[in-house]
Amino acid sequence: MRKLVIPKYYGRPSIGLALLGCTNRPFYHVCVFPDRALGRRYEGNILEQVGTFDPLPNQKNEKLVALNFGRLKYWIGERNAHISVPVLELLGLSGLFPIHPKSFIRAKDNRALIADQQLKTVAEAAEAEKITQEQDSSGAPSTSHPQ
Amino acid sequence: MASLLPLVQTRSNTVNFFMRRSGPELWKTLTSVSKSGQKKGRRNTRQPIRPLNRFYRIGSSPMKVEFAGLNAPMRMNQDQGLLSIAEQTEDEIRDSLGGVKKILEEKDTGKKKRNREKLHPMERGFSGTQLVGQKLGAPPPVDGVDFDDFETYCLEVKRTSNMTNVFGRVHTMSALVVTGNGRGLAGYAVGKAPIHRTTTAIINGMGMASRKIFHVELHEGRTIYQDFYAECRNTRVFAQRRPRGFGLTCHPRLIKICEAIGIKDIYVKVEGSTKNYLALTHAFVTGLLNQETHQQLAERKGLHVVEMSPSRHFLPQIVASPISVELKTEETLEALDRLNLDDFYGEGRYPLRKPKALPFFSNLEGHLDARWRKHPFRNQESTMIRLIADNMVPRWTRDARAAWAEQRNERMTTGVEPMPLGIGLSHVVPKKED
Amino acid sequence: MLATGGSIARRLIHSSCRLACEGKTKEVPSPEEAGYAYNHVERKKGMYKPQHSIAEQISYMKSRAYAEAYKGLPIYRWYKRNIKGQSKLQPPPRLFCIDKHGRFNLNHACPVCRDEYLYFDYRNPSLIEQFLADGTDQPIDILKSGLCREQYTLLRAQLLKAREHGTITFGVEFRNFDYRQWYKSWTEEPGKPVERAGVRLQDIHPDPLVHFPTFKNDKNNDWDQWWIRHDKFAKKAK
Amino acid sequence: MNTVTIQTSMLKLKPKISAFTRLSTEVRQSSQWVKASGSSTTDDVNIEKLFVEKNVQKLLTDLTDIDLEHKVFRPRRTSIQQRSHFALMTDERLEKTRERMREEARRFLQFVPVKEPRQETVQTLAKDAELKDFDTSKFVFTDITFDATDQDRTVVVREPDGTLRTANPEEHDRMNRTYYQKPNRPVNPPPLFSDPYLQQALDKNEHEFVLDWSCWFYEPDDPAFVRLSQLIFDRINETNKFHVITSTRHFGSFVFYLALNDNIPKLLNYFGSFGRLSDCANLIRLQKAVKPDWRVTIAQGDSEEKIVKDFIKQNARFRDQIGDLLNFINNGKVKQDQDLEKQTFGVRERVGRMDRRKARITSANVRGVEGPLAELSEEYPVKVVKSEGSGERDAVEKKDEGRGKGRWRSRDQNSKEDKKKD
Repeated sequence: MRKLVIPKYYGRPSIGLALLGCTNRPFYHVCVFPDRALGRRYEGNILEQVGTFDPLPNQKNEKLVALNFGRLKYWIGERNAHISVPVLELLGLSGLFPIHPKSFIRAKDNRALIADQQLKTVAEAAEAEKITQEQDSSGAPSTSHPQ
Repeated sequence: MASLLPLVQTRSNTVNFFMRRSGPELWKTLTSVSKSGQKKGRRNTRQPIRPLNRFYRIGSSPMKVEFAGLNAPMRMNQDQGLLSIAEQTEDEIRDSLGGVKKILEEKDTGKKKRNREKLHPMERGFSGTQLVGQKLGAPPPVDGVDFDDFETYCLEVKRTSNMTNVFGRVHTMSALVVTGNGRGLAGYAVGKAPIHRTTTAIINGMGMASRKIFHVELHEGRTIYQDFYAECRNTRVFAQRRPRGFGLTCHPRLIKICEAIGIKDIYVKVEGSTKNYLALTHAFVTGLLNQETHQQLAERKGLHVVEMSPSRHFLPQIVASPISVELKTEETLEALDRLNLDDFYGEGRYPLRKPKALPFFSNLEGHLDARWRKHPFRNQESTMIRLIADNMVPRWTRDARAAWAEQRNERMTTGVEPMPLGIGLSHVVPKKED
Repeated sequence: MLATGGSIARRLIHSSCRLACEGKTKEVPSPEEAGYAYNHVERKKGMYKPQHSIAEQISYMKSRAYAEAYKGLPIYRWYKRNIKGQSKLQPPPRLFCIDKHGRFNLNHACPVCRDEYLYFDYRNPSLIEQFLADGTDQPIDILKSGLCREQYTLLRAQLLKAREHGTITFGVEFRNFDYRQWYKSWTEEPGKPVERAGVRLQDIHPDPLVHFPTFKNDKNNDWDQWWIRHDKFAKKAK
Repeated sequence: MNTVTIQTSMLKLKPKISAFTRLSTEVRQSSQWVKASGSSTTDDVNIEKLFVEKNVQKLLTDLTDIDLEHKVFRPRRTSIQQRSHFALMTDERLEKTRERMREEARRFLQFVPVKEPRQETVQTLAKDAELKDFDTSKFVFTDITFDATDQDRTVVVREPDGTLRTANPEEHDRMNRTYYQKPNRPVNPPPLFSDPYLQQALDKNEHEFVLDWSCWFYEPDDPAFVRLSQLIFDRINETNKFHVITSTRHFGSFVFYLALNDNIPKLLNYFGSFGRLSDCANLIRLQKAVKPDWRVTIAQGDSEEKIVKDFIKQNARFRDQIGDLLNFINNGKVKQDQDLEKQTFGVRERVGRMDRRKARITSANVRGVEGPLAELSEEYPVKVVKSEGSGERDAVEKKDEGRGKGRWRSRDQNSKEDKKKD
C-alpha cells in the first residue's frame, strides 16, 4: 500500500530509470523520485525528469541517452540524491562519473560470450570440413565429384 | 379444379345457413356503407371484398382427398368409401404448400409498375421519387433562341388553393423552376397548372424562366465578388466569398440555384423562414444582382482595387483601376473611402463569427482524467504516418505490422542484426534444448 | 399456413449464408478465382482490386476515359456517401473499403478505392494535389473528401513523402539568422524577425486610423445647469 | 553506498571541447569554399572574415535586386487557407504600401551566413580498453540542459570498443533535430537533398525551394549543407539558370562563391545580356575585393564602362564565355526581356492554378491593341462611353453610400447623389 507522504520532507531523493513505453518496447525516463521506498514507476511519484534513455538501438545502431547535466548536478550535489545502478552506469559511460564496475563486468561477460561463440563456429567449421573430406574419400570411386 | 360431373341438388329448401345467402350478399354485410356514411367519406374504410374462389376450391386441401362426386368421379361399386386419399409425391406437396404465395406474386407483377430507372445518388434530387431537385434538361427554344447548354431544376411543387364562389375551393399546382447555363446566365419563374398537372406546371415554369434571364458577374468564374446581405419578406440571406475548391455550403435549394448560375464556391447562411423558397431565391438573386465587379467598383470610387492574397504574403496587386473616371489623390479622398472595404457590403451587418464553445465537460474531473490517460498516445498518429512514408509498412493493417515485426525478429534471431542487450534490457536466456 | 412456410424458408436461407461467410474467411479465394473489380464492374464486393504501376496511373489520369468519367472536377466531387440528412451530420468515416487480403469489403467503395488505377503515390503529385485545400499544403477534411480512414492515412503519408522528395513544393519557414552568433566580429543588432507562414493580414496592413467628426445628439447640453434649474423648480412646487 | 566523489572529468572536459572545435577552424590551410582547381594563388584566405567585411556586404546587397512580384513574394503554398483581401487604394497609398513591403523584402533577402564547415574529425576524450565490447551498439549522450543552444550543445559518443569521443557534426545535428523538433525538420535528411530527387527538382527550376529548405534544415556551418549548396551553385553556373536565383537570399552566397573561385564570366555575361553595366562593375569590384591581386587595381573614380573594359582586356581567356556582354558594349544590343518572363515562368510555384489573368485593362491600354478591341482598335478610333445602366441606379436602394446610412434614405438625397456623379 503506497504511503501518503509529503515529498519535500520525506527521505532521500533517488535518481533512477522509470520504465515507460509498452510491451516489447521499453523506454526509460531518468527521473528523480522522492524516496526509494515509495516505488518507482508511478508517474505521479516522479519529482522531475532529468533525461531519457532508449534501450533499443536505432537504425544506425546507436542507443540514445539524453541527460540534463545541469539539473543532475543540482540533485546530486545539492540534494544528495541516491543514484540507482543503471543510472550510475550511464553516467560512467557518459564520462561525468568514473566507469561503474558493473560496466566492466558486463564487458568481460560479453567478451567471454563472443569468444566461446567463435570457438563454437570454428569447431563447426572443422567438423563440416571433416564430413566433406570423408564423403570425398568414400564417395570418390563410386559417384561423380559433387560440384 | 372444378368437379367433373354436374352436381344436381335434389332438395331446394334445405335449412342450411350456408345455402341461404349467396357469396356477394354475405360480403355486403361486411363492406356496405350507408348513403350518409359515404358522404362523410367512410366508403373505403371497410375491408375490400376478397375473391376467395380464386384460391380455394371447395374440397381442396393440402392432403389430396378425393370426395366422390366433388373432385372425383362417382364410382359405381360401393365397396370403396366415398372418400379416398391419393398418394402425393414429394414435389407435389411442396408445390401445393407454396401454391397461394405463387399466385399472389404473379398477381403483383401484373400491376402497372412505374419502370423508373435507378438514379445516381447525385441526381436523385431532394426526395428520390419526385421531380423536385432533379435535372430537367434544357428549356424549349423560344422564337429562335435555343437554350441547349442550359440546365433547369424544379425547386418546389406545391398545391395552392383558392376559394371561388362558383367552384368552391379551386386547387392549382405551382412549380418554382430555375434554369441556367452555368456561366453566369440564369432565370427563375413560377409555373402554374390545374390540379394534378405537376408536369405541365413545371413545363410552364421552364418556359417562363427561359424568358426572364439575368446575368451575374462571377469573380474568377466561380464565386461572388463581395460578401453580401439580402432579404425578402422574412428570409435573410448572408452570402460570403470562399476560396477555390471550397464547394457549396448553403441551403439545398440554394445549391441548385448556384449550380444553375455556375457558382462553385460560396457559403450562405439563411435566417428567418427557410421554407419560403420563392422568397429565398428572390433574396439571393437580388443580392447577386447588386454585386459590383472590381472594374465597376473602381469606376464608382475612382480608386485602384487592390488584391492582397495570403499566398503572396499579402503583397498588394492592382486588380482594376478606373478608366473613364480620373484617379483620386490622397487629398481629394473622402474619409469614408479610407475605411475597410468589406464593412460596406452588409448594410451595417457583420457575419456572426462565434468562437466554437467548449463542451460542458471540458474541465470536469472525468474528462481531465481521460485526457491524462490519452496524453501518452498523442504521438501515434504522426508516427503511423512517418512509418508509412518511410515504407516500413505497406498498409497499417495488423497483419502488415505483425509481418514487419516478425521479419525484424527473425533477422535478429538468425544473427543478421545484433541482438539488443545491455543496460535496461532483460537477458536473453537461450531456450534449453531438452 | 402462409406465415409458417415463409419463416421456415427464412431460417433456411439465414443459416446457409452464415455458413458460407465463415467458410469464406477461412480459405481466401485467389484473385483469378474471385475475379478483379475493374472500373466497369458495378458490384465490387468480394473481388480483388487490380494492381497497376505508377506509369499506368499517370497515363490513365491523362487519358480520355478519365476526363469523361470525372469531367475535370476533383474525383471526390463524384462521390456521395449513402447517408440520410445533411453532410454536416455525417457519421464517422468507414475504416477501410479494401480488407487485408486486398478484396473489396463493400460494393460502393470511396473515390480512390473504387477506381482500379488510382492509389496515392508521391511520384504522381496531381492526384494528391486534388485532395489539398487550394493554395495550401494541407489535405482537406476527411468527411469532405469522402475517403475511408485508411486512404486518408495513406494520403497524408504520401503527401509527407512527396514533400520530402520534392514533387510537391511548399512554403518553408523563413530562418532569421543572428549574425553575431555566427561571426565574432559582427556587432550589429539583427532586424525584427520576419515570418513567412501563419502571417495575418492585420500584421502587415493594419487598418488606418480614420478621424470622423463626432456625432453627438445632445451637443451644448450642460447637465449641471439643468439640475440647478430643476432644484429651483422642485423647491417652488413643494 | 560510499559517497561518490564527483570526479568532474566531464566538467573539466566540457570547456575544452568547445574550445577544440572553434580553434581548429583557423588553423586549416585552404577553406572548403575555395576549390583548389580554380584559384591560382593558394594562400590561406579567411572566408568568414572576408564575407563579413563592410564593402563586400554592400556589394552583395547591391547585386541582389529586389523583384517582389516573381521572386520574393511569389505565390507559395501556405499552411492555413485564408481568403484574399480586397482594398481600395490611391496611388500614393499603394506606393507607400509597396515601399513597406520592399522594406520587409529586404529582410526576407538576409544572406545565409557563409561559414567554414565544422571539423569532421573527432576528439577522443577517454580510452578504456577494458570496456571493449561492453555493448553491441554505441551510446550517444546528449546534454539537454536548458540554456544550451543548438551550436554549443555537447554530444558525446561512447564506442563499443570503449573510447569516449565527441560527436561528429552529422551526429551532433541529428541529436539536435531529434530532441528539439521543429516543423519541416525531420530527423533524417529528406531524400530531396540527395541526388536522383535533387536533380529532378533542379530540372523543374525549384532551386530556391531546395536552398530554402536546406538552410532551414541544416546549420550554416554543417559540412553537408556546405557541400549541398556548393553542388547547387555549380549546377546553376553550368546550366546558366541565373534567373532562378536572382533576388533570393542565396544570391549573396552564390556570387561570393563564384568570386572566390573566380568563374564569374557566365554571370557577367548574364548581366551583360540585360545591359546592367552597374551590376557587372559591382561584380568585378567584388572579384577584386575577394582576390586582391596587386597588378590590377580599380581606381576610385573609374566609370563602370571603364572597369568592365579593363577587366575584359586583362582576362582574355574569358573572351568566348562573355559573348553577350561584348556585343552589348560594342554595339549596345540587349537581349529581349520576354525570355526573362519565360524563364521565370518555370520558377512560379505550382500553387493550385497559374494565374493566367490576361493583361489588365487600364486607362492606358484601353484604346490600344491590348485593350478589349484588340485588332479593331487599329482600324477604328476607340471611344470610351459610360454605359447608361451603370450611371444611375434604378429604384432599388443603392449600395450604401454615405456615412452610416442604411436603406431608409430620403428619396431626394438619392437623386442628388446621382446627379453629382454624372
